[in-house]
Amino acid sequence: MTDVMDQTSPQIEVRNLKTYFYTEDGVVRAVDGLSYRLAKGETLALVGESGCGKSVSALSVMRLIASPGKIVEGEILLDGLDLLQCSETEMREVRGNRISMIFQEPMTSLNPVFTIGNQIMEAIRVHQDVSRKEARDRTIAMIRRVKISAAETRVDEYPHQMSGGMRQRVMIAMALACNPEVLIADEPTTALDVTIQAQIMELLAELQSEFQMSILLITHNLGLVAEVSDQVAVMYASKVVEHTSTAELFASPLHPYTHGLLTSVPTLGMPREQKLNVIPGQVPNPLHFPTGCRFHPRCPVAEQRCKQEEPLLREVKPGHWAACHFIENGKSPIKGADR
Amino acid sequence: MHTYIIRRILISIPLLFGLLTINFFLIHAAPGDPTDIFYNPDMDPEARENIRRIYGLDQPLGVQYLKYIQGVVLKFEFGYSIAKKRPVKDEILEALPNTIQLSALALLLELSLGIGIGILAAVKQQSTFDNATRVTALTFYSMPSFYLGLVLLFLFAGGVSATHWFPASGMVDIVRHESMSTLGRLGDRAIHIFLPSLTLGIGAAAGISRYMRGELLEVIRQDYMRTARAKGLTERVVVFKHGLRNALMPIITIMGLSLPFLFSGAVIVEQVFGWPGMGRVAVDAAFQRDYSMFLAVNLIFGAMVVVGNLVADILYAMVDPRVRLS
Amino acid sequence: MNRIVRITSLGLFFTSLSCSPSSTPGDSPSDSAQRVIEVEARPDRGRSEEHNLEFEARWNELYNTPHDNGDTLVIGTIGDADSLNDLTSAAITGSNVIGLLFLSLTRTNPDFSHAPSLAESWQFSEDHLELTFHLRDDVFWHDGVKTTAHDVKFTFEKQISPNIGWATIKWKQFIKECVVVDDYTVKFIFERLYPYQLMDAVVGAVLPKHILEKVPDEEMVSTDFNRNPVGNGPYRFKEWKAQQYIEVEANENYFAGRPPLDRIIFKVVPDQENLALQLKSGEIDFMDGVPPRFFEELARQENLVAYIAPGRSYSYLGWNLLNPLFQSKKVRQALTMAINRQEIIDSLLFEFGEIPKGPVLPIIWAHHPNLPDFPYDPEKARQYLAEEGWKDSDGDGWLDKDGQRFSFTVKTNKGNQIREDILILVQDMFKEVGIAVRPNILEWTVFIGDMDKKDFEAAVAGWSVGLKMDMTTIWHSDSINDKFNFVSYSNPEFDRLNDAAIFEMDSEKAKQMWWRAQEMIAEDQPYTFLYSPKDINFVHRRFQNVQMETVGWNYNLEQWWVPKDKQKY
Amino acid sequence: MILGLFGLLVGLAGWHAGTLWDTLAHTLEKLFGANVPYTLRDLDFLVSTLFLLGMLAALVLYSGLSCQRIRQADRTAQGPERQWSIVKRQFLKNRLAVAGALIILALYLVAFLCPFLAPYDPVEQGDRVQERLLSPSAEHLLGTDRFARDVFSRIIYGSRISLLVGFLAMGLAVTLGTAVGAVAGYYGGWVDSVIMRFVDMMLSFPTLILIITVIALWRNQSIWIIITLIGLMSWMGVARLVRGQFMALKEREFFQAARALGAGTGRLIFQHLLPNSLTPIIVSATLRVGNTILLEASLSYLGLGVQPPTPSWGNIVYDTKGNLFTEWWMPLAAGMAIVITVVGYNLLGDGLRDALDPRLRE
Repeated sequence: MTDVMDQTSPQIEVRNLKTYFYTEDGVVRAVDGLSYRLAKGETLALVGESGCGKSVSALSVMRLIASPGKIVEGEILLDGLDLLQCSETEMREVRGNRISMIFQEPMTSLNPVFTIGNQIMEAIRVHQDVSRKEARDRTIAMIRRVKISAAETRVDEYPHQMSGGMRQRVMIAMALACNPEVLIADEPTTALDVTIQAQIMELLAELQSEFQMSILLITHNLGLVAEVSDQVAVMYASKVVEHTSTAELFASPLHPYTHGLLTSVPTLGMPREQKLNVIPGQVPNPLHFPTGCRFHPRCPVAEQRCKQEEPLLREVKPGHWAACHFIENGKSPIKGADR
Repeated sequence: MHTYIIRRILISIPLLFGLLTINFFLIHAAPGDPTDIFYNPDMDPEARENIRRIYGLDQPLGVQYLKYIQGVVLKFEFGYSIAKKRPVKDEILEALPNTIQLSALALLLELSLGIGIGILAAVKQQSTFDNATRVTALTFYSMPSFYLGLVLLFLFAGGVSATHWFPASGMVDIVRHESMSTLGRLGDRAIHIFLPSLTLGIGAAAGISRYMRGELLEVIRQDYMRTARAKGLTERVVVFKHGLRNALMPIITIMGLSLPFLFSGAVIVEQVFGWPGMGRVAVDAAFQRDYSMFLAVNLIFGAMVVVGNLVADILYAMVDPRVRLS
Repeated sequence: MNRIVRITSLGLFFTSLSCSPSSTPGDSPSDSAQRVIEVEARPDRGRSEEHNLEFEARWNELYNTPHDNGDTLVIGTIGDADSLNDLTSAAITGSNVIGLLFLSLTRTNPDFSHAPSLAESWQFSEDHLELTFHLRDDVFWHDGVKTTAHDVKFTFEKQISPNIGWATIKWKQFIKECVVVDDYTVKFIFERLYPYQLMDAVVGAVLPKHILEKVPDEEMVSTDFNRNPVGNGPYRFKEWKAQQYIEVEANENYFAGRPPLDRIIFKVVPDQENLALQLKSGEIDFMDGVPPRFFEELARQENLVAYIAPGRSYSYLGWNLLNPLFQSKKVRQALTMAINRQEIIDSLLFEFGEIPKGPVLPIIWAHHPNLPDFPYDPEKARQYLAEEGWKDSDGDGWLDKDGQRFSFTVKTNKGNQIREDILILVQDMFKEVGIAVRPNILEWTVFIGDMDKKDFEAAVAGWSVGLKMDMTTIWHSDSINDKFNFVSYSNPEFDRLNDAAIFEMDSEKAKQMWWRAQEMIAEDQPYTFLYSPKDINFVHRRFQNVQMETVGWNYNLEQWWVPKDKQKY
Repeated sequence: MILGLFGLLVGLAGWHAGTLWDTLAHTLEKLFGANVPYTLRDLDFLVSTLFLLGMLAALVLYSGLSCQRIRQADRTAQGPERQWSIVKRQFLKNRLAVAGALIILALYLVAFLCPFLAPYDPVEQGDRVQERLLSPSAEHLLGTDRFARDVFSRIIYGSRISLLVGFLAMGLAVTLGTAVGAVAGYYGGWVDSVIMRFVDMMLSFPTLILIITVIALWRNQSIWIIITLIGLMSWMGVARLVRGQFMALKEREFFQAARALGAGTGRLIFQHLLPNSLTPIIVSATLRVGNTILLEASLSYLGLGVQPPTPSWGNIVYDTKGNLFTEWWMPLAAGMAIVITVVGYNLLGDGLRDALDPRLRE
């Protein structure tokens, strides 16, 4: 499964997705020409700094972009079906059924006034024609599956009676209740303690193999990426700048931004005296992206060309896509980048 | 829950007691006394003194106070109204249901109209409907009730002959009511209560609709709404099931707080429309220095406020699982 | 018709004294004089103990004309009644209802003489100290019990009980005793001889002994009878809803025959505007004391007939004579001349009123038609004031004396728009002559409290006048500490005249004395007599046999009827 | 502190105003003679407005200083400076709020410039026979009343009463409410319990009835007493609000830190808690002005407001409701004046809330 990009039918493919927000201050290009593919049963990690458009892209896939946001262009193919062409009714059939999503804030993502059982059941009953009783049984089973003990009693509890980790499990149960083909996990563990994080990720991995689903994992945690994902897409300023398998990315990051990102994270066994890399400058304002390569103001190897010409995402070596003018022969423009 | 209610009631006792005490000394401090209604050149001043004696008005204020409290606490007696020539209890039992009827309808109007419009405005945020209702609501919210009452009265109760659709005062058609069918009586009551309850309720409804809109807009932004949508629920279910229930919670509190507002409003509205309720009794009692009546009316107003708040708290606990009464 | 001298606006919140509005009666071109009827001013004739057969015949005739039964009269009234028991009732609405429910010994004729009612006849003893009444034997209480002399005696005893506080208690002060001769004969024994013996004996409604004898005097104020009266009059009590209405229905067993109207309902309406609205829309059929400002609008209504009755009250501006400012007679006369009273009547009463020159109105037999007057004359007012030392010495437009500016506060009670308006007008008028006036409008209880304590400089108030000629309470120096002579008028000569006139049995002599007394008051001007308003009544035109008289709009209320084809209810 | 001081002054003014203004007015009259366009009557308003502006200036100064302190304390990217500019932008963006502000501004201008704007003296009676109850015309925009006074001028002058009552009564209510709420919120425990029970009790009074009774006690309905009374009857909401704020702020880190550093009570309240509670107080105060104006109008309508002939909108409606059949425009216009003013304040309050409350800002 190393070379996903060669597979002919990805579970979900996003092509040139553009989601803009028409604010009073101007057009915010939150997602601006995003493309990636996710194969069946695999995990694709979408990484990048906060504000680079990761979450918006995930919501775009669910078509949950609210005004003043709008998906202006692109294709989202779910097993060949273009979601952007679907009617709202058809889309509702997809949400929670074929594609589910879990959010980064388990504390606020559950409705405080309904029991968790009620909220999970709701997902089942809206997509499947089952009796109340059966839905409840399935809900209890689902709760049990996300490893919450005493499911029979927990099912009638309210969100505020549970811890954060527990709630995230409930969110997962809710998302998986209809056995979806794709699960979008938007920073599922950021709000949780490290030990809980591990448990949740473990649970996700377990359930993934059990349900045979694809996971789009949105995160800025590179450690997590290394651990669980098969493929990685790196986003910068509303676009993907590099896309390849996880192993390849960590072994030879080609884009200067990816390189910067990787070296800014401490790794175990790193010599104590080695300084952490810092990417200079700030994330660009999505109202006014820099011309040319959007990374050029912060790029150590930028030249005049980068200011004028926008690099395209191209396959710089087999199974490895990147958007930089200076990658030649699969070599990074930054010295010593290949490890 | 029961212990909570009992505790709340117990707490409110000193509150009502304080209310009674302040009112007692306040009304006694005001110039005049209930026997002023005997102000008449043909009346023997001596007879007036006798009346004062019979009603204990000649005693020191402290003694009067203790006696009054004793009567209220031990025998639940509120004394006699010198101005109305009957026991205070009788007068109140006659007026209270009328005020409750008026306030209840106004409350109903306030909630149904207020919440309904608030929801529509929030759902269609920035639409023409939204803007129109916001401006209308603000106008009614900012309108003194006596003024609204006067305008309605003049427009729809005979001032303009072509639109004489409603009676100008009273609760029923006093001549024909007796001979009406059950349905007819109901209709008769309805057309009589319409203008007063509208006057009383519409300002409050405007206030609620403003709150409701704001709350719902706030709730719509919440994460759990996104979760609900992500489940594939229709927008209607999302807004009305997940959104409304959350948005309604603060409204319940406001409803509890709006009770005193409604009662105070009733004072004016009853005056304008001649509604035979507590407001008129209260104003008469204050002006006539009808001590016993004044104290009892104020006590009841206070008690209704306490009950209103209690009911709001209980309702709140019922809809919001996060709040547990203890 | 038993309520006499009574301060207006008694304890009622929104009462305003009857005063009258705009265009001259009968001048609207579209309809005949029928639509506006001027009630004939019929002054009383003083002591009238004899039956006036002319009026009695007319009464009986009216009662016996062919008429239809049925229909309902809705009377609008501002302010609820307080009690339907004559012993405890203080509000005017209550008196009107009581008049329908209960009989008195006699009835009042249009000329204020007495006509038989419960008593068929009466006569004085030789020494004129005993008055014997012969009662009808066919009068029943509404619960079926017969009305007898025992009821009359019982009523008298309750009326004079110091623990009940009957509003007209003073009228009985010279009656020593009431004796039952037999079941239908009762005798009043007087302590002394005076002109109003008959009037004093009959004043008040006779009450049922068999019901009220169980009620201790102390509990009369709160007894259930106050709200559930059992009477013996032409109408019987049906229902009273507080602040809503009082309903009475025809008494089938009335001794003179069933009254024509099925029901009479007194409907409580919140204020004058609402009253006018309901009169216009037909929600109520009758209203007395219509504010003059609504006259024009209501006179335009096809369905209404207006009755303009002569005034039975007057309003005045009283000067606190204990205040150094007002101690000079000349100053008071000047103040009167500074006020354009005709303008007050023209603008506030829309011409429905007259200037009274003294405290005795034309409807009273003792009225003095040619009292000295101080008509509007600001020049002369200024001159009078200058003579008293009030000049504008510093040229600031205000009069002053010894460095003191001529300024004072005028108080009145709120709830009576015309009085409040007068304050505004008077302020402007006094400004013309250089006197600064501050209006102060007070709540009723506060106002009378201030009058009581003499805590005022000047005050606008009103008296409704009774039929009994007695000026003691308001003008006698003995009454200075007794509330009603609150301006503290004191004139020994007047006191002497008043005391003598009260007991003068010779009407002609008494009249001379009362005239002299009125001259003194007019000369002294302790009040500036402002206006005496006419009473404007509107009644729905379907009612027949409506006969309003100076004695009151309800003179023959029990005889009103509606032809079958015009009946509304 | 400053607020409290001003509140006290307002209260005192209630008692002494009559004589104070009289003397002042007399002196001014002596000094300038009859040539001053501002007459005696105007002084009440002028003096109180100056007073009020002083109060506002003090408030702005105080909040400015507080902000500076906060900025020094924590240098975040969202410094107060930036915040204020956001507030300004948010506010200006809200067209309705700007409209509200303009209405209020216009009303204040009208109230200030009464002598120049009003074509006639509001209490001067014309020819009562020839000129009364005139219909609207070029000379009398809203006709004349039964005393032949120009109704338009009366409504213009009436603005003073409403604005004065609105602002001062609200000021008193906010001062009192803040003080009481602060004590309850800061000390908590039994102090809080006692105070909040008292607040509950005050809330259980039917306001109007109580005011009727108390006005009778004073026997003199000077505008100052009405202001004081309305203020005394409407502070409870603010007290609850401030208490809530204080309770919440006490849990916050910056407060815990300040307390740990040994800051005194006064310092804690005035430098930490109060400045951070200002936003909701200001918003609620603005929204409260409307209610205050409505209450005054209701009192006037019951005949318990300002004594005639001084015009206030409430008593113009009361005074002219008898003209509804014929000269209906008089009560209508006065009533609309009330509505517009209250709408103005509410719009302003809404706008301020939207601009100041970050909860509602994305």
